[in-house]
Amino acid sequence: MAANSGSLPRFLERPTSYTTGVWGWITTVDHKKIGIMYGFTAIFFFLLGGLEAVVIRSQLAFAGNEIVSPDIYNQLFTMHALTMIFLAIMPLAVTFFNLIVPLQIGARDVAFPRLNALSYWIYLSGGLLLNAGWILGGAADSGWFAYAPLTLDQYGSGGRGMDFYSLGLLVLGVSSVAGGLNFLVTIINMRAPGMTLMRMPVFTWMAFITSILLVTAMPVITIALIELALDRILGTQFFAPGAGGDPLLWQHLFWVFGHPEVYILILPAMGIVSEVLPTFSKKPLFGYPFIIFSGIFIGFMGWAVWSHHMFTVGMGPVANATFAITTMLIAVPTGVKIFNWIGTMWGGSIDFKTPMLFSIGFVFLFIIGGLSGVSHAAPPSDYQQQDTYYIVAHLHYVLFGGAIFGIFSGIYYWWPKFSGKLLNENLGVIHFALLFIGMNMSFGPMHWLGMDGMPRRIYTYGAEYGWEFWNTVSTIGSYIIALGTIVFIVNVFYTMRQERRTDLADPWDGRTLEWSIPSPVPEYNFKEIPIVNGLDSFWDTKYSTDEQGYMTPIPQGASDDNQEDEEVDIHMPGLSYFPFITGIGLSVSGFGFAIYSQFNVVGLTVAIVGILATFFGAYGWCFEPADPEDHH
Amino acid sequence: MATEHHNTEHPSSTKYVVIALILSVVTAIEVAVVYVEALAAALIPILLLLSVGKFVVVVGYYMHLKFEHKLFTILFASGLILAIYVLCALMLLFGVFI
Amino acid sequence: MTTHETAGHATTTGLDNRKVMMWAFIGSDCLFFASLVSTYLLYRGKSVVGPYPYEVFNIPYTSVSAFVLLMSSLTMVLALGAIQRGDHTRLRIWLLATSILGCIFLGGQYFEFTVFVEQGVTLQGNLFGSSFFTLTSFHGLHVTFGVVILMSFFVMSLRGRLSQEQSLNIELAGLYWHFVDIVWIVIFTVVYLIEAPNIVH
Amino acid sequence: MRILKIVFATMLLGLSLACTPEHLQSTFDPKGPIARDQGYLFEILFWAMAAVFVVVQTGLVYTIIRYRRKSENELPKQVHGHDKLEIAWTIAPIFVLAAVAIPTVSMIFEHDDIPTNKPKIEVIAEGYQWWWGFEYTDENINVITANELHIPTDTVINVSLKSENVIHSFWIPKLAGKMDLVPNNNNSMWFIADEPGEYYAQCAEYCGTSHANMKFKVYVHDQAGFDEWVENEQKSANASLIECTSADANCSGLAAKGAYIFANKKFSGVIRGQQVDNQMCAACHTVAGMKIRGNAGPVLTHIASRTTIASGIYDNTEENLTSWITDPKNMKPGVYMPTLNFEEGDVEALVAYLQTLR
Repeated sequence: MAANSGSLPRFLERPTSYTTGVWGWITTVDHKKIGIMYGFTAIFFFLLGGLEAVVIRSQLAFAGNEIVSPDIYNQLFTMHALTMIFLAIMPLAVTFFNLIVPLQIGARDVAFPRLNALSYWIYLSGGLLLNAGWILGGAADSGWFAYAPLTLDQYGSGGRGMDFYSLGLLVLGVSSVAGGLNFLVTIINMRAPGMTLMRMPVFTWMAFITSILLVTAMPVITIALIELALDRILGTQFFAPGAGGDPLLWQHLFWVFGHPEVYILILPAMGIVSEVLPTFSKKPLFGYPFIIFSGIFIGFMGWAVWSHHMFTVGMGPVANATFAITTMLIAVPTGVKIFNWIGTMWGGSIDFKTPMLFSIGFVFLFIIGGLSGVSHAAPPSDYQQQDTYYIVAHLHYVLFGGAIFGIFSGIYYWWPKFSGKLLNENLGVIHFALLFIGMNMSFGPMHWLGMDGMPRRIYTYGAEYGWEFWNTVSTIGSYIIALGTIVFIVNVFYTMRQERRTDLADPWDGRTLEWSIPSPVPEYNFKEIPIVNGLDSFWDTKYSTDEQGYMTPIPQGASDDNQEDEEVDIHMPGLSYFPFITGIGLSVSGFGFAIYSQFNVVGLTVAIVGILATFFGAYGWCFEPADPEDHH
Repeated sequence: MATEHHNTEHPSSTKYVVIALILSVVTAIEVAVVYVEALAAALIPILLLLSVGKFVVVVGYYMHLKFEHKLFTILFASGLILAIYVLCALMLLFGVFI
Repeated sequence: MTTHETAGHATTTGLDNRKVMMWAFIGSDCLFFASLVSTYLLYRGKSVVGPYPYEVFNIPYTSVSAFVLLMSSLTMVLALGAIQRGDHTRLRIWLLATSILGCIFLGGQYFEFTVFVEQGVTLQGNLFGSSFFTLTSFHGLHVTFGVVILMSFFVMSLRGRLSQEQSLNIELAGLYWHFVDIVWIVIFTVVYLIEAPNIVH
Repeated sequence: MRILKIVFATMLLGLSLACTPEHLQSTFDPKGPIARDQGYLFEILFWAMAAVFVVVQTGLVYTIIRYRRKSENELPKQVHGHDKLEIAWTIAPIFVLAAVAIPTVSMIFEHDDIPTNKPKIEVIAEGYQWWWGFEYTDENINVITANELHIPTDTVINVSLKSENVIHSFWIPKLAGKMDLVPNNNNSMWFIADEPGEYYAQCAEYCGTSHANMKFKVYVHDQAGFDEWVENEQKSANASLIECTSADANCSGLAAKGAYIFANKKFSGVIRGQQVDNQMCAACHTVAGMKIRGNAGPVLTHIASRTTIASGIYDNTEENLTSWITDPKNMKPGVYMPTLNFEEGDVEALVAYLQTLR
C-alpha cells in the first residue's frame, strides 16, 4: 500500500503526533486507553443512575410523599433501569474486556483496534442520546422493558421520551454488536501460542460467552426497536391494538433478548470473581472445567427461559410449565459455580483485601438472589410476585449484589495494573461495608414488601397498606449505598493524587498473564509474546508444586520488570480520527430521527447530516492506510 | 493450533455455472409446484425442502463453507440454529403450528 | 477495505481475523432476519383490513427478481475466481455484472413497491403492509449496501488499486453478497410462494 | 464477619415485627383456595430455599473464617478439583429442583381447570387508563359497574380479562395471583372467596401516569347479601330524575338540576392539556335509564352506593366528589376526565344528583 499512499487525500492520513492530550484520547485505538475511557464514562453513568435511584427511594420513603410528580417518577424509574443496565453495568463489563482480555491472552491489542474505538464513541454518544430526553420534553417513561402499546403516544404521557428510548437503544446496540464481534474474534484468534481454550483464564472465558450472547441477542431487540421506532415515527401498525397488532410480540422479542441480556450482565462479574477468589486464597480455581462448562450452559440456557418474565400474560399451562422447568434448570450450573467458588477458598489462605471482600460479598448476595429467583420460577407462586417489589428485590440482589459487587471487586483488583497506584485499603473496606449494609437494608425489606402486596412502579402508596416502615428502612439503605459510593469516589481521587509506584507489577501475587508485565502496562503490552504451557502458567514461574500439591516459591532473579528505559521498537497500529467521526455521526443521525416527529425539517436535516458523517467516517476508515509511517 | 487444510480443489468456473443451472432449475420447480393443484396439501413441506436445498448449495459451494475451516461452519451454524430456534419457538408460542 | 491491522501477525487459528469476523457477523445477521421473518409470519392473516398478500402478490414477477439475485451469486463467485487467478479484466466484468444484477433486483423491488402502494398496501395501512415492507426493505438495504461495496471495488480495480494479494477483500464482499442472496431464498419462499395457493387456486 | 450476623438478626427481627395483622394486600393472608394454594407453593419453595440458604451460606461463612490468612508465609495445598464432588453437587440440586418442580407443574394444570362442583358467575373485567369496568354477563345478573366488584362466597368467579388500550394486570392479593389484560388476547382466570369481607386489589402492570392510582375493591357477600346487591343494581337509581329535560317545576331541587346538567349541559374544558368543547357528562358516563350512554368513563348508575371514587383512591364523600368534579387532574394525575369550565352552582348540583344514585 505504501506505494499508493502518495495519491491519498490529506484527510486520509493517519495522525501521528497526538499521543497525549484530548486528541490523543479521541484518536486512540489502544485497548487500554479505550478501556479507561469506557470505565470513567460508565462510572459517570453509574453515578447518574444512582442519583435517579436515590430520588426514587426518597419519593417512596413515606406514604403519600410528593417529592416528584408521577410523570417525573415514571421517567426516573425507567431511566434508572436503562442507565444502570445499558450505560453502567454492560459498559463496565466491556471496560474489563478491553483492559484485561488482551493481557490475559497475551495479545498486543484486540483484533480490530479501530472498531474498538468506534464501539466506545457510539456508546458515549448513544448514552447521551438516550438521556437527551431529560432536557428535550421528557425522558423515556414506559419502563425499561417498554411494554407495547404503552409506548405509543396515544396511551403514554405525551412526552417524546420513547423516541429517545428507541433510537438511543438502537444506537447503543450497534456498539454492543461491534464490541461483541470484536472480542469474539480477539479471543478466538489472538491468543498467545500454547493458550488453548482450556488454558484460558476464566474471566476471558466469560468474556467469550458474553460476546457470543451479545452478538446473537442484540439483533432481536434491534428488530423490536426498529418496529417500535417505525410505529412512533412513520406510523406503522406493529403494536397498535386497533390494527390487530399483538402486544405480546413485543414482549417475546424483548425477552428473547432480555434474558440473555441478564447473563450478559452477570457472566463478566462471575468471571471477575473467579479470578479474584483464587488469587486471594493462594489456590487455583477449584473445578476450572466445571466452572467453564457451567458458564457455557448458563449462556446456552439463557435462550430457553425468556418467557418466565411473562408467566402472567396467559400463555397457557403447557408453555408456563415448560418455561418453569427450563428456568429451574438454570439453578444447576449456578449452584455448580457457587460450590466451586467455596471449594476454591476451602483450604486456602484467605487474605481479606478489598477485592476479596467484594468477591465474597458477591457470592453471599448472589446466593440470595439466585434462591429468591426459584420462587418465581414456579408460575403459581410467581402469580403473586410478578410485578411486585419481591421482583425488585430479586433483581437487585442479582444485579447489585451480583454484577456491581463483582465489578467493584474487579476495579480494586486491576486498578494498580493500569495506574501503578493502589486504591486505599481502609477506604476500600469502608466502601465495602457501607455497600454491603446499605444493599441489604435497601433491597432486603423489598422481599417482604412484595409479598405484602406492594406492586412495583407505583409513585405513591397509602399509609393504610402498612408498607411505610419498610419503605423508610429501604430508603435509608439507599442513602447508605450512596454514602458508600461517595467513599469510593473519594478513594479514586485520593489515589490519583498519590505518587506512581514501580513495585506494583504483581501486587496480589496473581496467577494470570497480566501480572507478568509492568504496571502501568506499556503501550505494546508484552515485549515478547509469552508462550503458555498450562493454566496459570505465570503462577508456575513463581511457584513449583510437588506431587502432593504442596508448593514452594521459585527464587526469582533480579526483577526485569523495569524495562521503561529500554528502547523497545514494537509496531503498533496508528491513531485514527474515523472511529470518532463514524460513532458521533451515527448518534447524530439517531438524534435526528428521534426529534423527527416533533421538528420534521430540523430532524430530517440532522439525520441526513449524521448519516453523511457516518458514511464519510466509514469510507475514510476503509481507505485509511494502515500506518502513519506510510507517508514518510 | 493452525489446522488449516486449505483445500486447493475449489470448484472451477464451469462447476459454478452448473451449480447456477441447478439453482435455476430448482427455483423453476418451486414456482411450478405452486401451480399444481394436486400438490396443494404438501406444498409447504415441498417448498421448504427445495429452498433448504438451494440454501445449502449456495452456502456450501458459493460461500465455500464446504471447503473451509470448521470454525466458520460453527460460527455460521450457531447463528443460524439460534435463528431457526427463535422463529420456531415463537410460532409455537403464538399457536401458528396448532 | 485495506485493514492491515492484523497483517503479518500469526493468528491462533491461522485464519484471517476479518474472515472470522465476517462469518460471525453473518451468524449474527441470521438473527436479525429471523426476528423480522417471525414478525411477518406471526402477523400473517392478522390484518384487520385489506389488502391482503394474495390480492397483490405477482409470483411470476417476483420469481424473475429472485432468479436475477440468484444469478448475481454466480457472477460474484466468478469475480472471486478471477481475482484469485490475477485476471483483472474478468474481475472487473464480473464485479460490474454483479452490481448491475443487484441494481436490477433493487429496481424490481422499487417497481413492485410502487405497484403495491397503488393497490393500497402501505407501511401504515395494515399489519401486512407494515411487516412486509419492513422485512423486504431491510433486505433491500442489505442489497444496496452490497452494491455500494462492489462498485467501490470495481472503481478501485479500474484505478489499479486492487491487487491479487487483496483477493480477501473480494472474498469477504462475496460472503456478504451470497448471504444476502440466501436470505432472499428464504423470503421468496416463506413470504411469496407460501401465499401462492391462495392466488392460484 | 460480625456485621453479617447483625444484619441477619436485624432482618429476622424486622420480619417478625412486620408480621402484624391489617396488611390489606398481604399474600400471606389468603382468603380463597387459589391464593391459598399459591401461598402454599411459595411456602414449599421458601423452606426448600431456606434450607439451601442455610447450608450454603454456613459453608461459605465457615470457610472464610476457618481459612483466613494467619501468617504471610502460608502456602496452601494446590487443589485443582475433585470430580466426585463435582458430580455430587451437580446432582444434588437436581433432586431439590425436582422436589419443587413436581408440585409446581401439577398446580399449573390443576388451576387450569375450572371446578364444576360449585356455582359459577361470569364477569368481564375491562381495564382502562386508570380504572376498572366490571360486567356480569350471566342472564340472571346482567349488571354493569365500575371499580368495585361484588361477589358471593363459595362461588367460582370466572373473570374474562379485556383491554383495548394498554396492558393491565388484575390482582386481588388475598384471593388470587395476577393475570394480565392484554389487548387482542383473551385471557381469563378464576377464583373463589371463602368468607365475606372487603378485599383490596390493584393493577399490577405498569400502565402509565396514574398506574399507582388504579385500584379496586372486592366485596364478598354471603349469597343473600349478593342477591340483594344484584337486585338493587338492576334497578335504575332515582328514576324520577332521569327524565328531567329541563330544570322545570316537575323536577325541582338541586339534584334535579344536577340530573339536567348531567344529561344536557355542554361545557368546554381541558383534557390532558388539550382544549376541548361540547363536553357533556353523559357523553362519557352511563347512568342506566338515560337516553345518552357514554362509555369512556366509569358507569355511574349506582355511584352513591360505592364506598370509593376515582378507582378506589378516595372515599366517596361529598367533599371528595366536589373536588373531583371541579378538577379531576388534581386528584388523579394524567386523568382522561376533562377539567370543565363550570358555572356557579353546577358542581354543587351535580354532586347532589350523584349522591342520590344509590
